[in-house]
Amino acid sequence: MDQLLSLAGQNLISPIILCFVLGVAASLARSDLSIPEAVAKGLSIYLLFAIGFKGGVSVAAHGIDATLGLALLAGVVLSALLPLVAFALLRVMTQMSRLDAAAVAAHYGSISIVTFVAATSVLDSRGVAYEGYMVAVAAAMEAPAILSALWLVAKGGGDGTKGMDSALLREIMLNGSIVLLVGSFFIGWATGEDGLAEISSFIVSPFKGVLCLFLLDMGLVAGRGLREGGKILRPAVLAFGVLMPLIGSVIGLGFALALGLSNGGMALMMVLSASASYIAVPAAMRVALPEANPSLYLTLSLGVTFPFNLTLGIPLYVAVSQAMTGG
Amino acid sequence: MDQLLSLAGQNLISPIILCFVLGVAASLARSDLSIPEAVAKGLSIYLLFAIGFKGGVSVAAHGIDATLGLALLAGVVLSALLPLVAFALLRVMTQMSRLDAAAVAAHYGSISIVTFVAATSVLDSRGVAYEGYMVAVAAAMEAPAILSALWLVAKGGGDGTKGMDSALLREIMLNGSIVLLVGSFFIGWATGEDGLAEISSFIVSPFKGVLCLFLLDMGLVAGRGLREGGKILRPAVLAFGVLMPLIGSVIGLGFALALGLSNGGMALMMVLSASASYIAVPAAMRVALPEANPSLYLTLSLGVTFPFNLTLGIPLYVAVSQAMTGG
Amino acid sequence: MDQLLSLAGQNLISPIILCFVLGVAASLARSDLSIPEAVAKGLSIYLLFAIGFKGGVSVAAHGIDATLGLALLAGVVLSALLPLVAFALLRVMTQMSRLDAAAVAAHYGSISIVTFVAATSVLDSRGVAYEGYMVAVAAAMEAPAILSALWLVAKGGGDGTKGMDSALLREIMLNGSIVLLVGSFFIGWATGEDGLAEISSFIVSPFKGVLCLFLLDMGLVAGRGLREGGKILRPAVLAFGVLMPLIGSVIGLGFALALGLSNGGMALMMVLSASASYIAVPAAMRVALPEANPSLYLTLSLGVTFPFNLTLGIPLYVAVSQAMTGG
Amino acid sequence: MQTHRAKRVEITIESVMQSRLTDALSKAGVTGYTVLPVLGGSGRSGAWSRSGQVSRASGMVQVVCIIRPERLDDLLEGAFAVVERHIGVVSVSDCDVLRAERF
Amino acid sequence: MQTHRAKRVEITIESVMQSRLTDALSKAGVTGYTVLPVLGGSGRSGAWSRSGQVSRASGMVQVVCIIRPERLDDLLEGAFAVVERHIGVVSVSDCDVLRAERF
Amino acid sequence: MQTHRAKRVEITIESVMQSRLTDALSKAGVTGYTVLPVLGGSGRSGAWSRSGQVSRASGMVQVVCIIRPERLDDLLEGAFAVVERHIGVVSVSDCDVLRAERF
Ligand SMILES: Nc1ncnc2c1ncn2[C@@H]1O[C@H](COP(=O)(O)O)[C@@H](O)[C@H]1O
Ligand SMILES: Nc1ncnc2c1ncn2[C@@H]1O[C@H](COP(=O)(O)O)[C@@H](O)[C@H]1O
Ligand SMILES: Nc1ncnc2c1ncn2[C@@H]1O[C@H](COP(=O)(O)O)[C@@H](O)[C@H]1O
Ligand code: NA
Ligand code: NA
Ligand code: NA
Repeated sequence: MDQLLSLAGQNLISPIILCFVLGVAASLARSDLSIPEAVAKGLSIYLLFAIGFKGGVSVAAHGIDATLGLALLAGVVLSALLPLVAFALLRVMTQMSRLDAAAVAAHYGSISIVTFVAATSVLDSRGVAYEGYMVAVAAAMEAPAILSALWLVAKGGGDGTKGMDSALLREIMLNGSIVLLVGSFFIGWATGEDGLAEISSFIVSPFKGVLCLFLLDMGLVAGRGLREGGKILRPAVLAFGVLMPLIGSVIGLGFALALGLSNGGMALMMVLSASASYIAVPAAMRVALPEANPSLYLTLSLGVTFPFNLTLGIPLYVAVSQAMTGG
Repeated sequence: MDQLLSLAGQNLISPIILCFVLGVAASLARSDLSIPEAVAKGLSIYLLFAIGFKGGVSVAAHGIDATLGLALLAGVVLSALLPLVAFALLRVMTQMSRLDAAAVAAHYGSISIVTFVAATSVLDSRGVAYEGYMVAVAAAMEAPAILSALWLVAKGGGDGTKGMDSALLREIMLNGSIVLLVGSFFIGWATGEDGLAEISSFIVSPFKGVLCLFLLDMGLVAGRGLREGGKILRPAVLAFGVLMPLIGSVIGLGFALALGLSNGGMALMMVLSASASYIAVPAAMRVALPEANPSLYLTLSLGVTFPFNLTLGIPLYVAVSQAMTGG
Repeated sequence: MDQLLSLAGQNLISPIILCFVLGVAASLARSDLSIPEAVAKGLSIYLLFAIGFKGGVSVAAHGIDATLGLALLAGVVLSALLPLVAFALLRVMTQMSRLDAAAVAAHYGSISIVTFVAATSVLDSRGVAYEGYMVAVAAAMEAPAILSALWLVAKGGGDGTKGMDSALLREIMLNGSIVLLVGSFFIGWATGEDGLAEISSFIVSPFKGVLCLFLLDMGLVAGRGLREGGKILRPAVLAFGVLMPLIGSVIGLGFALALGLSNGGMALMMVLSASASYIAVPAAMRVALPEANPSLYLTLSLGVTFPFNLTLGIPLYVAVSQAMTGG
Repeated sequence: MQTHRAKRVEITIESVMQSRLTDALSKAGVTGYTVLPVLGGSGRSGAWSRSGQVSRASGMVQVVCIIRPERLDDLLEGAFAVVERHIGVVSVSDCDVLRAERF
Repeated sequence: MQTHRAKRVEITIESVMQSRLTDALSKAGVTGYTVLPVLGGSGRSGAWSRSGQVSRASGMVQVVCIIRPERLDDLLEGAFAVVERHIGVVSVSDCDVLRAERF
Repeated sequence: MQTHRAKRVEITIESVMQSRLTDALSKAGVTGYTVLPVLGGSGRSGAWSRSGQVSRASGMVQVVCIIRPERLDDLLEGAFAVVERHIGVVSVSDCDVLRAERF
């Protein structure tokens, strides 16, 4: 417990978190501080490239074992399963319509890669090792949740859905983040330590600083979302935004234990399960479930669950995973 | 004097200055070289974040003393006072209308953060220390000048002014640069040397290189301003653009001596007083004094005073501050 | 031969090439992965600035010899000459109209600076030295090819041309890339090793990583070009896209031998002669020869010749230049 | 100068729907259009701005088509099928064009 | 298809005035508008271009509102109060809209 | 409010031709115009999009001029000389403007 508190405290005064807080504060105070869309997208491309590449290099260095395949499978199953849990919870806890609940649920099955990146950076600075292929697991978890959610709507006889067409399926599977993450993972794998040596002063040394600026932008956007969408979050919905990551992380923990992941891998599996998408899934929902309310799912995912995971969730998941393995 | 000349010479062939000169030359030659707006804004966010953060870390390292509060106060007073001097000078030296003179005056009370950044980089490479909180003083000097100028117009019974409304006041106080500078100052303060260690390969090592590219862009913009607005600068107005920073720097010197600032802090106080705004103040003027001529104040501030300070002013202020303290 | 294959193999699994391949693959699979235009332009500004600056510093370090002037002259002659070769080849090999053939030919006389940058990075990692002024030669080769091509059209009595007007000439000579490359070359020259030391952690260490991201973008664009323009490339046209760089490189080799360039300089001269423009020349063609088909020249230059040079050409030219000098 | 009557249709729609809209336009035989970026806006579903977007999910674009008047109905039907269930606005106005052979 | 008469108002104004304009529109009861970015332009106060801006001070945007004809005067009065002393242009044209219930 | 009849001319043209077009407009006595960015489009010469551009060669912009009706022909002639051999579209529509003294 002490350890947990100190870890949370330490986490809270890291530049990364404080940048996020600055962004939220600036937004809530209605400052005109903003990061140009192109720059924010550039930063996210950098982060995806760097995290994918480093994951691949680590796989090249440590070799792959049987768990890689199983971990990917676990990721797919988790992503497909979590929306069912989230949907049930929403229908019990809130008065959300079936359609809105399904749309929100999709977000919680999928993942937030920035939460993942922030978690790896906490693990790195504490010297906790993790499986390099966890970035591949992250990629595998992006999409299945969307199919689950659409199935939930279809099952409910929802004519609110246009269902899944092949164009949408291709868009989801080949969305830019997945392709970049997986592609740079393979590049890192293929070029290994030598490749890393060539570009490490680009993707390793400045990484944390870039993450700071990116989180500043996330804070600005989350704050703006809260300012505009905050009012539609009734207490029960808000509670869901904090409860669901906790439930998700426990389910993720179960899978991680079953797979026998390392200390750090376990924490990351919890983080992935706990985090909610705010890029790939919203885009898919606008196409497939246009009648679902975007403020609802964006505000919840970005304004509630993301900050929760970033500030309290990550240290909690790291502490739990270390307690589990007696670390 | 010798020292001054050698310092100016050295300053003039630094990559930073030469990049600015390249930008001006490219613009005047009507090359289509340009830095995308989003990238330029990204670079300026980087510079503000880095300079604020480093200032905060330095305060964390050296502790604060009584002068911090006094220096902030001095900044506010200087910013409010300098426009009165500038206004009087303009009315005596030029035939500028009351409205235009007030608008120009506002720019000279406020500050140019890039001039400040360039000065810190000169001090850094000469190993001259300065108070970390000077960035907070810079932030404090951004806004008061605007109020002074509006007061000048109102006093003149100008119906050319819409005066200050609360929305404008909030916009000025919470403009992006101030918020980012102050915010990252506090983040640096809170996280201290540890925080800096985490992100120094992002905000320290590449700093000068980024400044080079940013000054290239400033040169392009200043050159374009001179090309288009140059003709409206009659000799007297031009003279003001060089005289006013000198006068401002002397007034700043007085305040710095009274405060007992260090060698480097004194130079920076002179730089702040000498520099003229080209971001926050023009925006406020467009809202509050829409009838004032923007080419006038932008060309003066960006096309005359900024290059003057960058090339000759900074080495002069540094030399004077060193002479003052026998350094 | 063995050496060539191993060099090609090594080259092919470098992160730089793999990033390009990832981009092409993502485009062909119609992923929505894309790098914002402003960011891509920012990256190219960085690369031009860094490569120009480093070239200048190297000239400052090694002094200039008589070959600098001769090499520049050789560049101008090559650039003017190669379009004639390309034009003849196109008219013989393909059924391209005179106008289209001239437009394509212009591209092959001019150069691709990214191909040049990629080649320097191969030389750097193999520890092969080259003349710093080769970047100035690159700049000198950008424009003359355009004049040759317009002359070809005019000679053919083409009323398809508006010919060259002085505005266009100024635009070509002062286009952003040339100005930035030459400008930063002079800045590097003026500030020398001291200047480099100040900003090397910006322009040297992260260079390769930035090149990776830039080539990812090039791959995306080339892939999109191939997807849309690929169908208009009949086999003979495609063959030209591979044959012409080989012919060009041999002609370049001749000039390099005549000049007595170093090992690395020879390779770079071959690369410059072999590479085709896809920025400056297309823009000039849209103004001067609007009736020529842009898909034709863009697809050929960017979708065929650029990838060929990047993957196979560069290792080939390096190997040949080393064989020539017994290196 | 010689001009010809035409219709100018302006469709403001979410970015994620852009390729679906232009595909539908192509199917309806409309191959000429221009896409403009949109910075922000406001409507029944509230206000949004591009700087408030972390994702491409809710950005919008404006697709402008100039067509011969007799083709208008085909276009509107094709477009309507796409925008029907989505947020966005479709407006039509009269205009005259140079070089009518292009439309 | 069924369309309805409407007015399309296009206001080109400095970026710094954007929120003041949209606030004024809201007060005048206009809640639907789209904001387009502007790259550059020229007018009585000279030419400018976005790449020549170091500050947001002189950038411009274009605000487009489609409204029912009977609401036009309210809108113009609201807008005029804001643009009156500022540079910029206000133009109005006729158009037809689909889904008139949205306006 | 008091408005005045005017013409709104919209010219979609390649970026490389922008300064030539605006120079021609100035020569034709047209000093007011606004330039909008274009993200992509499609026409007889195929489809393109800004994210598919490695060079500025094939990007486009939209130049919008509002002028007094009697000046229309001068404008069109000036513009036509520039766009004639280039890809792009010119359309004209009616509009009403506030503050007619500005045009
Ligand atoms: N009356 C209108 N005039 C112009 N644009 C509108 C109007 N109504 C809606 N829009 C645009 O369409 C988007 C979605 O509108 P809505 O479907 O009403 O939420 C808004 O964000 C605006 O960009
Ligand atoms: N006649 C016009 N047609 C289109 N846009 C115009 C016109 N006049 C002015 N503008 C736009 O409004 C801005 C300010 O105009 P002005 O107030 O005349 O300086 C210009 O930079 C243009 O973007
Ligand atoms: N009918 C049209 N409506 C709107 N924009 C068009 C139309 N035709 C062409 N354009 C625009 O003009 C560009 C060039 O057209 P084109 O000369 O037909 O290839 C296209 O990429 C579009 O941006
Ligand atoms: Na999840
Ligand atoms: Na000042
Ligand atoms: Na060549």
